[in-house]
Amino acid sequence: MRPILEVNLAGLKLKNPVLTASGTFGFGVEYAPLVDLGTIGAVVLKSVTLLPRQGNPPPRIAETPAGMLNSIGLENPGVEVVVRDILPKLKERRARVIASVAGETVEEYGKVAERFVAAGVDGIEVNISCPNVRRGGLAFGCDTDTAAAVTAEVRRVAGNLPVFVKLGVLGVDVVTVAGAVASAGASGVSLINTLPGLAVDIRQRRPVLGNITGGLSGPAIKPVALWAVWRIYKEVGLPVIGMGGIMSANDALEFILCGATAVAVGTGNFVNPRLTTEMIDGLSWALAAEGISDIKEIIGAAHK
Amino acid sequence: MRPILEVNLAGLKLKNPVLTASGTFGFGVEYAPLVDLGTIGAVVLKSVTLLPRQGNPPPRIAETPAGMLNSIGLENPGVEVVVRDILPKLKERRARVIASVAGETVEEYGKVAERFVAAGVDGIEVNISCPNVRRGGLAFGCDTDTAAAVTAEVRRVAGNLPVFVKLGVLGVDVVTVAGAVASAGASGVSLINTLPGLAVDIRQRRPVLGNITGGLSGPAIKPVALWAVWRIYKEVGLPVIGMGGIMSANDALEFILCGATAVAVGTGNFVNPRLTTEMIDGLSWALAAEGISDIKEIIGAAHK
Amino acid sequence: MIYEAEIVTQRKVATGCYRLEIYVPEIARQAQPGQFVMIKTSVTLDPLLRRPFSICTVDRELGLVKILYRVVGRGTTLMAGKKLGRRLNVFGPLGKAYTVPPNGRFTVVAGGIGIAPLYFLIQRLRALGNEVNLFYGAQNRFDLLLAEELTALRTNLYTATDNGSVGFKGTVVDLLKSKGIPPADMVYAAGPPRMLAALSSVLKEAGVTKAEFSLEQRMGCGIGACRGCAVKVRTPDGPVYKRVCTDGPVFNAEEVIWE
Amino acid sequence: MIYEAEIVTQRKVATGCYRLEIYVPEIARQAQPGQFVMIKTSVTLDPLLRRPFSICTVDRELGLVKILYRVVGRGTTLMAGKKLGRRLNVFGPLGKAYTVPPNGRFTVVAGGIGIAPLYFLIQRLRALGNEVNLFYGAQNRFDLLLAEELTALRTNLYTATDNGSVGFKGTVVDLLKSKGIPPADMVYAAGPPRMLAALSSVLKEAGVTKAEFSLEQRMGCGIGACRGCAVKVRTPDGPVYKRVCTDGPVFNAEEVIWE
Ligand SMILES: Cc1cc2nc3c(=O)[nH]c(=O)nc-3n(C[C@H](O)[C@H](O)[C@H](O)COP(=O)(O)OP(=O)(O)OC[C@H]3O[C@@H](n4cnc5c(N)ncnc54)[C@H](O)[C@@H]3O)c2cc1C
Ligand SMILES: Cc1cc2nc3c(=O)[nH]c(=O)nc-3n(C[C@H](O)[C@H](O)[C@H](O)COP(=O)(O)OP(=O)(O)OC[C@H]3O[C@@H](n4cnc5c(N)ncnc54)[C@H](O)[C@@H]3O)c2cc1C
Ligand SMILES: Cc1cc2nc3c(=O)[nH]c(=O)nc-3n(C[C@H](O)[C@H](O)[C@H](O)COP(=O)(O)O)c2cc1C
Ligand SMILES: Cc1cc2nc3c(=O)[nH]c(=O)nc-3n(C[C@H](O)[C@H](O)[C@H](O)COP(=O)(O)O)c2cc1C
Ligand code: FES
Ligand code: FES
Repeated sequence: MRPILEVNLAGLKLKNPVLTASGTFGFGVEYAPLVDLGTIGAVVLKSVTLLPRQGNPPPRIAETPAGMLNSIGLENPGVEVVVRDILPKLKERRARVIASVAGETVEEYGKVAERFVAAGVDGIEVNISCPNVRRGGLAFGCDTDTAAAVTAEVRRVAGNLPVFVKLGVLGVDVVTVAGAVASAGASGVSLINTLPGLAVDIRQRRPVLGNITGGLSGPAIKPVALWAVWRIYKEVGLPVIGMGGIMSANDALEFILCGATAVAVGTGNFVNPRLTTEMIDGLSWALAAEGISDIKEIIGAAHK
Repeated sequence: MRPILEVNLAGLKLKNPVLTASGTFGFGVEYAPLVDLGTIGAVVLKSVTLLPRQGNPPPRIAETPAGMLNSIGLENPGVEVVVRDILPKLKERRARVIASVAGETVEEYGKVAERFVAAGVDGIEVNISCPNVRRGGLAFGCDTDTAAAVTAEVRRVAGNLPVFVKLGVLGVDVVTVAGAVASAGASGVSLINTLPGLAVDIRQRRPVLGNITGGLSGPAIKPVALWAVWRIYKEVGLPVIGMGGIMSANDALEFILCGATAVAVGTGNFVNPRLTTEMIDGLSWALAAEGISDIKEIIGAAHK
Repeated sequence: MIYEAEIVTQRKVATGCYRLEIYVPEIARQAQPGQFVMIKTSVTLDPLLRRPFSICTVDRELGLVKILYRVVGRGTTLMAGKKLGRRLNVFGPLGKAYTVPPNGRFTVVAGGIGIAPLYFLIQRLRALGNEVNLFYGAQNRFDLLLAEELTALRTNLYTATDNGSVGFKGTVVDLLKSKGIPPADMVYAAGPPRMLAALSSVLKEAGVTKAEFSLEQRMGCGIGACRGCAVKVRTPDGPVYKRVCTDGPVFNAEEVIWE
Repeated sequence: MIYEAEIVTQRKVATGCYRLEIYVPEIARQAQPGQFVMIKTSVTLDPLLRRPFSICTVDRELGLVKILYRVVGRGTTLMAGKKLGRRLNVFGPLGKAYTVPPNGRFTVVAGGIGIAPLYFLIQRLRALGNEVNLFYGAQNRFDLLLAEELTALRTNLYTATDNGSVGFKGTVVDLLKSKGIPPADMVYAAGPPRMLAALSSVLKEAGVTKAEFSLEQRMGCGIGACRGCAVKVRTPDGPVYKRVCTDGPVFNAEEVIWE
């Protein structure tokens, strides 16, 4: 018997708990030659703003020990283009879609979300923790009141779609912020966004990234992400999409055992572009090997 | 010509900028068979409390991608034993000594520091950022007022010794805390302490560490540490002891270029017990190869 | 698109330069000059990301993909340590190829390891019977790679070395200037950014508009998803960032903004 | 104390079990039974920490240190992949050795890979002409390692296997109970924690007080500095944590608190 992988993520019924992490899977279509988008739990799109954004000057990527820094800076073509050119392609491929929204003001978040809701998506992720933009982004995630305000605004326009707020862990107490966004109507939280970081080119005696600082992702941050998921599950009790350095089905299980209802593959897509697909099979095998018939049984099981 | 490695760390003249990170080099004597303690910049002792502490239940160590978690929990024999049994041995070996002090109350920090000052050390490091103890430690580092109070108290008893406050970066804005401890009389800051983290044993379905959570160190956190050093150098301008994943002379140079006056080797000691010694030579070679005659020339040079 | 490819040849061809041949018939069959592959250099989590390498040529019959690479950091050091019989995880072919017109006269400008993608292109151009003027610069005579292979292709070869140990003494762009740019239906180039920038202004001055350059940038995904590999290009609507991995690595020289 | 040691033998001796011999005369010369070494299993930053392994025996003349290890995770997997001629960075010898009285009768209890440090001890005990009763348990007959070597040492060997494929069917502690604990001047043991805990209570019941156990714990430094390798032990002043790396790995069975 194949173990049951279906999960109910804050009301959203998913075939399996494997999602993509915003910004690492583009708008899904880029990976379509490699991954059958209809088979993964849901595709979380790159964060989108109201108007197009050009992003930060290159270099935008630096490798670090078991991790990488990025300073993309929310480059995206703006919500209209995404809704018009991309959503139809995703629908054609029967992908479940969670749109990630970003902005510089509370209103912008609301407008972008509204546009996605109108166009038809399965859920909204609110990125209030991007370390690579000056206004909005991280600034919102670090202030409990603004975090709550953004959440409330997106909640207001989201109808009955689930709203996941994506949090970082630096510069804030993640439990406090999670509590605030929960009160403001978040259906769940996505944990964690990248940590701020910097890499130095010692030959040139300057930072590697054009933007100087960037966001750290990959296996290096997995322990921090697990810590955050553990705490939110235990202290806030919100549904969690766990991410940070997930490179294998075993990594995914670690997050699920800590309390994540779903997991997202980020940097892992770069290392193995077929990782999402392979992880779904890997989860089946791992559960079967342990005699677990339904993945829901082990969500948060490490707390017992 | 051998490049000049001497640095002036907040008034403390050091032969070279290579220190040991508190807790990773014991009380120095453990490494004496491997490292000539008199040749390294300074030995930073394991954090010491007023009374002996037993520390946390095992397992206390978990390996993570390019890093490790520890939950030692400030196990130490108490300040009296350290002053009586250990300081004399360090003096015999002509080591420069920076004592790391910890406690559960502001007064305890003061008393431990006072005892070290009376016994004769070269500087005091104030550990207000240990993630592995419930009271004191991290709690102090996360609250700007308490951080300032602890700093002021240690400053008061420290006479003319330099006082370095050791900061973490999670749950707080490190620039704000650094500003607060600077105003309270800190001579400099040590950056960074471990990040909170967790590892899961998926077979046993529970956290690896006996204490559940621990502190993440090693190369994995280097980008975050460099980011913190960069920001403090630029935005606060305090002297910095940089640490976090330093495994080679090149890593040390990255920290120095970002603004660290000295660097500390932590987890690196476990991987290569002679790393401190080898790093001093490595720095000489690296500087010579680049035609730099004095390491002071490049402190903060990546900001230019 | 992702294969475990066995190493068939791993040979040092100059100081710090290696020639790698891997058995991966699917890529060998599809690859076009200018395209690249991304290789995982370690099975552990460090180094983490794949490394991009141009396809230097393929042997379709034997199913081989050949790569010419220079050891510059940790990934390439690890790669150079892998011997015959070991497997490498390879992702490709990726990226846009050079435009190869069926006939004409062509000028190719290579700097250092930039010869790698251009060799494949020259093979193709010569196979079509086209005339190729190759300007090829390197640090010294020993760094001029693929010497025999290039001779066999019978291009008009002009060499430059920094120390003058063979050919023109100076950069390949100086050589080109001193010889005069031969009339060509297309100029192709690959090499260090500084060389490409210099070449770009030389071509501009000379009024040469048809030129394709291979660019490099640090990469995440390699397939256009992460936007990590940005390069600034001119468009009618002003400058925008394009992706080296999918909009390139081959770009029209004119559109690139050198910073 | 830190050496780049060449691999002289790397041989599979059972499913997932390897025998490694490395050339490192300084350690071979100094090592005592019960001590261990810490080995770096990768030159990259992942896996990061050294792995501790008991010294299974040494050849002082040839300068060899021999290790018997089981592949359980990433580090040991990488180690098993290293062939003859490769070098391993080795730190040691570390830790406290077993007490080896000049004469007496001794009982040795080994579980699984726990035979590794005990083999070195038995060699020493037998070289001194002492009588050794060895109780050795494993999962099945193929997991009973060093069979020939142990025979050559002429111990009184009693074996147990979980599936009864050879010797007593059951655990080695059950075997010991069923045979009755032979009178001994010292009992030595190494094996999985559960076995040692069970053995500890059997010995306690039997009133045996002189017993030394080899313990394992995750390690950072290996030299007593980091306090990462804590084990709880009884003292007159109540329970305290001791360090497996320098207070052990050999402990008096009585003092260990099993949790
Ligand atoms: C499309 C393309 C084709 C290339 N073709 C070749 C080739 O045929 N032969 C060859 O020798 N080199 C080629 N390069 C450069 C090659 O990718 C780098 O030399 C290599 O990635 C360095 O890896 P490292 O780990 O040794 O160096 P490190 O400096 O340790 O690498 C650190 C990080 O920076 C990245 N990086 C460093 N230099 C470059 C660079 N020049 N371009 C892109 N990323 C870089 C690495 O991929 C890695 O992520 C090409 C690059 C691109 C983008
Ligand atoms: C003093 C001592 C002597 C030992 N002697 C032997 C021996 O002779 N033969 C043998 O096969 N094994 C021995 N072990 C156990 C051996 O150290 C582990 O099997 C090995 O570290 C596992 O590494 P890994 O990367 O394959 O496993 P992983 O599970 O991937 O390792 C993850 C981390 O946990 C640590 N770890 C995992 N299991 C153990 C363990 N049992 N003890 C200590 N740390 C562990 C690793 O060192 C690493 O830091 C000994 C352990 C100690 C403490
Ligand atoms: C190149 C890159 C781009 C990213 N862009 C976004 C983004 O647009 N929005 C967002 O919420 N997170 C973004 N992230 C963060 C990831 O979604 C994820 O939270 C983080 O990378 C941790 O997961 P990982 O370690 O698996 O990559 C980005 C990460 C990377 C590496
Ligand atoms: C085992 C261990 C014990 C530590 N104990 C202390 C301590 O007692 N006091 C302290 O201030 N920092 C302590 N630290 C933190 C280190 O001093 C250092 O800040 C951190 O490990 C980052 O540096 P690294 O990556 O080089 O290890 C400890 C770290 C480790 C790994
Ligand atoms: S490398 Fe990801 S878009 Fe080019
Ligand atoms: S491993 Fe560090 S004290 Fe034992």
